[in-house]
Amino acid sequence: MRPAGKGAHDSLYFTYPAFTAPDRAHVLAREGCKVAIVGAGPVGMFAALTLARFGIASVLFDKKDTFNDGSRAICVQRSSYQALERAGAVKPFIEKAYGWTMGRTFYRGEQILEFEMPHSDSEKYLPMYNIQQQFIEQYLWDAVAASPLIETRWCSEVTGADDTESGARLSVQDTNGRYQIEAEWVLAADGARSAIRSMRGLRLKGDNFPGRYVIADVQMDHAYQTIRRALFDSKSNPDKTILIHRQPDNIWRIDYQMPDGQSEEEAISEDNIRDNVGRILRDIDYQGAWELEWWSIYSANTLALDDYRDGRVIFIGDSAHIVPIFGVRGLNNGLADAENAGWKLARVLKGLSDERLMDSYSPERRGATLDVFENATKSARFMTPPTKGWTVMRDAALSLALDHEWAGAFANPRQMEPFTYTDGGAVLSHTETAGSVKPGAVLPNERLSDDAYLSDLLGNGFTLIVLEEKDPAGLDALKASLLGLDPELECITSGHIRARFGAAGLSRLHERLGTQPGATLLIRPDGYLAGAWPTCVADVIVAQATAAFGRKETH
Amino acid sequence: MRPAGKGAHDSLYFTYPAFTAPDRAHVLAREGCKVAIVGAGPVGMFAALTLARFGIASVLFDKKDTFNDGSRAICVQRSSYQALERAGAVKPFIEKAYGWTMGRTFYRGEQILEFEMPHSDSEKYLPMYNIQQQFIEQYLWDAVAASPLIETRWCSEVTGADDTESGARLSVQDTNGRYQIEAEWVLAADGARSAIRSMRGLRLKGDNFPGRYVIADVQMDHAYQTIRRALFDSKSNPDKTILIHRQPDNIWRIDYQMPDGQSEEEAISEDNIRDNVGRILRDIDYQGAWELEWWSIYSANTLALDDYRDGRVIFIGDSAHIVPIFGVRGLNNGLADAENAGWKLARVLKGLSDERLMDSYSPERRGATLDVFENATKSARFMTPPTKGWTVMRDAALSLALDHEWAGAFANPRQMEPFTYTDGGAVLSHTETAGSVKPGAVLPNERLSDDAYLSDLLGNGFTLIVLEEKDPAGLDALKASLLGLDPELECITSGHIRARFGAAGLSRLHERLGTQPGATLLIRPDGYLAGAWPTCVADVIVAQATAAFGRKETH
Amino acid sequence: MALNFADLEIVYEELARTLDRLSPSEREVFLCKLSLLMARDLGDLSRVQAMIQTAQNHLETL
Amino acid sequence: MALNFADLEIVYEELARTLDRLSPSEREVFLCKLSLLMARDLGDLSRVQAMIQTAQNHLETL
Repeated sequence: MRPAGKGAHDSLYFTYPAFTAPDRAHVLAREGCKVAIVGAGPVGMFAALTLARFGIASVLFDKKDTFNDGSRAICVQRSSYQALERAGAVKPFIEKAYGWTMGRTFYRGEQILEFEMPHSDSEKYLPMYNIQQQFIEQYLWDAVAASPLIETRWCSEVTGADDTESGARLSVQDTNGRYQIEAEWVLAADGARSAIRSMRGLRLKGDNFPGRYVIADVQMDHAYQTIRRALFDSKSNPDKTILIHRQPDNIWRIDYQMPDGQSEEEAISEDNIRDNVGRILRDIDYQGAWELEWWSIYSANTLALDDYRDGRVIFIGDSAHIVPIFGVRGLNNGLADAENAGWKLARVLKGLSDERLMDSYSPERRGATLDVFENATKSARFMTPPTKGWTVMRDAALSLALDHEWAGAFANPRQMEPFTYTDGGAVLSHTETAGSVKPGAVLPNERLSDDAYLSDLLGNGFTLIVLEEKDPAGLDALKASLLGLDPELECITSGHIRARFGAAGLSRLHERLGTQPGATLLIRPDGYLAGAWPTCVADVIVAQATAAFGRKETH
Repeated sequence: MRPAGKGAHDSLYFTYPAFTAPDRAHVLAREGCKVAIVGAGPVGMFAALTLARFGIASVLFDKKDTFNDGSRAICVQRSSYQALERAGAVKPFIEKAYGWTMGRTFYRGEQILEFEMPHSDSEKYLPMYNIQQQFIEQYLWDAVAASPLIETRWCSEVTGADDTESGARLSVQDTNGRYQIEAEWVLAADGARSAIRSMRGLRLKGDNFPGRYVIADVQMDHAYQTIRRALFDSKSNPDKTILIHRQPDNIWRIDYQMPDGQSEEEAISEDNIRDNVGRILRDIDYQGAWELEWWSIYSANTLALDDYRDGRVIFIGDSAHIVPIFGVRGLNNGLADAENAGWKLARVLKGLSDERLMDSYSPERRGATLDVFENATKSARFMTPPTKGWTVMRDAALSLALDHEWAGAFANPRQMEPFTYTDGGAVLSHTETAGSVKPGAVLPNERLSDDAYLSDLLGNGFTLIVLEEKDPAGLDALKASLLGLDPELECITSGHIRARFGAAGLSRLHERLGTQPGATLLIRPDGYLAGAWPTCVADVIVAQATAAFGRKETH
Repeated sequence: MALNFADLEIVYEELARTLDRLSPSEREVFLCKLSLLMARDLGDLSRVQAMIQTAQNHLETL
Repeated sequence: MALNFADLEIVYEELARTLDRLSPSEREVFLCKLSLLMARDLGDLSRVQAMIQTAQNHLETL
């Protein structure tokens, strides 16, 4: 919502574009597409960019005529920056967003916790960046619009999605009328209230948490670093919780638990928003002027589909799962869904993998969601305790934290690292290990020179890293076999690394990965480690990679 | 109270005597007495017997015409038996009372504690005996009536007690009229509502505990040993407490905390008494017939005078202090008061001690009272917790006790051993020690042969025990000096003990007292250890005993 | 070595007196703080878990 | 050695879930039982007394 007298897209700092429906003749002429993506929010656009990264064309539908009216998601984490980089879209984010590493938690006005998110010189990106959702959509849209492989149809509502023998038939309603279009695959990125989900007769399952939160963005000249602040039981919101985040363009996110004695309707009236926000700003010693940009209300839920795949329809982002805000994993999880579904679907469509590779999507990403649920549930139970038991324990921990540093850890928001996959067929089974790196985990990054990181060496598709001291005898044959599996395969050897970064670079890499010379790693297109072997035994690697990612001859 | 239709003294098992006022001519003829004792309850009668033990005559006043209407005190402890023995009155108690050593505590029907009171073969008496108060009064009265030194005036209310130059002048009202009588000393044994206390303008100070208890005596053929039972949160009195004691003549004391929702008035109505008692008897699996004898109501208090002596008026028993019932220290403490005041007063009146010996009465007995308060307060807080905090901790301890034996200790009624005196001048200051016996404590008893205990060897007055291997050279001179201090002095030597009980008897005595040969002990007429020396140094002993118990030449 | 009974009784009495100084909601927070403090200090998760189990016995009223 | 945070969090969660299964009066008795159990096990009166003191800090509401 916006202040009285302002339109839904009347922002203090952002100019919304105005899109129109595509040309009627064009839409009637095109009968089908490989991939239809429903929803041109951040997740849908990123899915289109990921498919385009592998040369796959898509058609992107959205019923709106512009971006989201407000800025819901504002925290983008390191792994999402790495994914944006792989899709060639990270540059404007780096320029605009505010990176941060630190959070501070206050109880009754006293700081009880200052936490640093895991970070080191090995990393190319900071653990977290704050940027308004409008900018996220704008920058993704700039990349989408520039891609010849993506056709976007704004003002186009998908009203039906029926299975056909070779995929699905979408019914579309736009400003100019109705039409139908065939798609081999459908990516449903149409958000928390997904229409596709309803059309397919699917329901999210899980828990709702009590407690309502108001999020309000205000513009002000507030001098405070980009540090997440959490306030428990403050003067300005007794017994309740407040979160404060800095964003670009002097925008500050004030996120507060609805005070007792206000109904939801009252809480979102402009007068109450101004009252509550004003009280909070005085509480954090801000004396200057401020302008109200936008506000909304939300509650915490942990809801997910039982299966993110329904035939040829793949659910990505909020259409598949709704996670509590207190782990900043809504958007980030959605981007990971999009990349996971995108690279796998591209391989299937290009004939490099059997369709059953898609079976690994739901277990991997649903596993990640359940992991988010577990941590976000802990955070939500701390932020808005659902029952007397959780309330009294939370209050006990906060009260202890005033005297004991160790108790502050209960207030940690648990903004966790990417999930390590174990289910499904896209991680090679491993009875052996190669150092501290574990198949299913994101490959750690390492700075190899002033301007190059390990991640910069990875290819667009799979990457094989062979850390034998000398190139093994069968390396060429191995590369040839793997290129049959992925023509884009990149192969990096100890020799390459030593040549470019010296012996010191190579040993730094071993140290970071915990590997010994001989270790061989296979990296997936999404940066996850597919497999790891202590030595480069070509036939084992080829057999395992073919089984997991290739077309099976018996199929 | 007694059942409808019965008189106040219409008992199922006891025939009350009927006393009349003394002859008018006699009371008008006698102008004065050495000691007037107000109150012919157990404490007053025992004080008269103690004075008589030392040859001191007394006049005993009581406004009633018979004994107490009901049986309040029923537990007589070992130290009281020893005192009764010293006064020559113990025999009928031994024949009638039920001795016991064990208690059992139940919580919600399950036994959580079985405790044994300290007892061994060294002791002449059991730690505790149950006997109705009527029998206590009857047996003491039999001894009083037989004593030529005690004149008892029943139906005689003392209505005034004014100081005179040589003592006090009592105003008395009896059935025949008023009169006055002079007394050198007054022992006020007129109970919890002491009229003497009011006349002297004194007030008890201390705390009242919440919770009302009903005590009811019933007659029934109940097969259970003489074991104190305490029931917490039972079916028959939820959340509340019940105590059950066996008494002679098939009488059982049912002592229960007033159930919630009954006013005091309702609680003592005969119907409710029968309901409540009936429920409790069913709860302890008694199925047979029972008859209601008597009932009353009480609450727990810890109240005492600041000083038990007011000039020539000495307060003994409940007139000086009211203790909670849960330590069975009301009567027993009163008997100890009477003996303490009695032997000291006898010495003063006989000219053996300076009057200031009486200054030691209040510190010693008030110290004992405060010690009782401390323990009884713990018991009372457990039986009827006064606040939420004590209630929840009590319930926690009881609940734990169902699983953990150690937690049962919280439910121990703390029926403690006699107090060890430290204050006042009646215990000799001691920088030395003689074994484990400590001056101010009761002399431990020891069985020396089949029919003789250490206590049997003690004299009526002080006793000197000299445990030198051979009689020391100055023993005769020492005895002569001490006999000047107390003509009744008894002297026991190692030689006497070895001659009568053999070397084994002597060594058993050393073991019990923790003494080495040479140890010399001085025992007071009330069985307390006055002093102890590692060797018999005559002049030290005479000097210390003279200072504490003798007439000072400079005075 | 476990606290002896005399010491345990001191704890019992301090807890009772402390609870009486607190309001009902403060009492619960106090007891939960104390539980976390003592559990941490005990340093033995399985022992603490066993005690949490044991303490739940016999709570229902008759 | 003190319980590590992961273990302490297990205690935290077990306590919260246990409290939710109990009525208000049961909650207090449960917590007092647990306090006595743990205090006894800790075996160090002065340490327990210090924790009883510490746990009373900051209980008053703002």
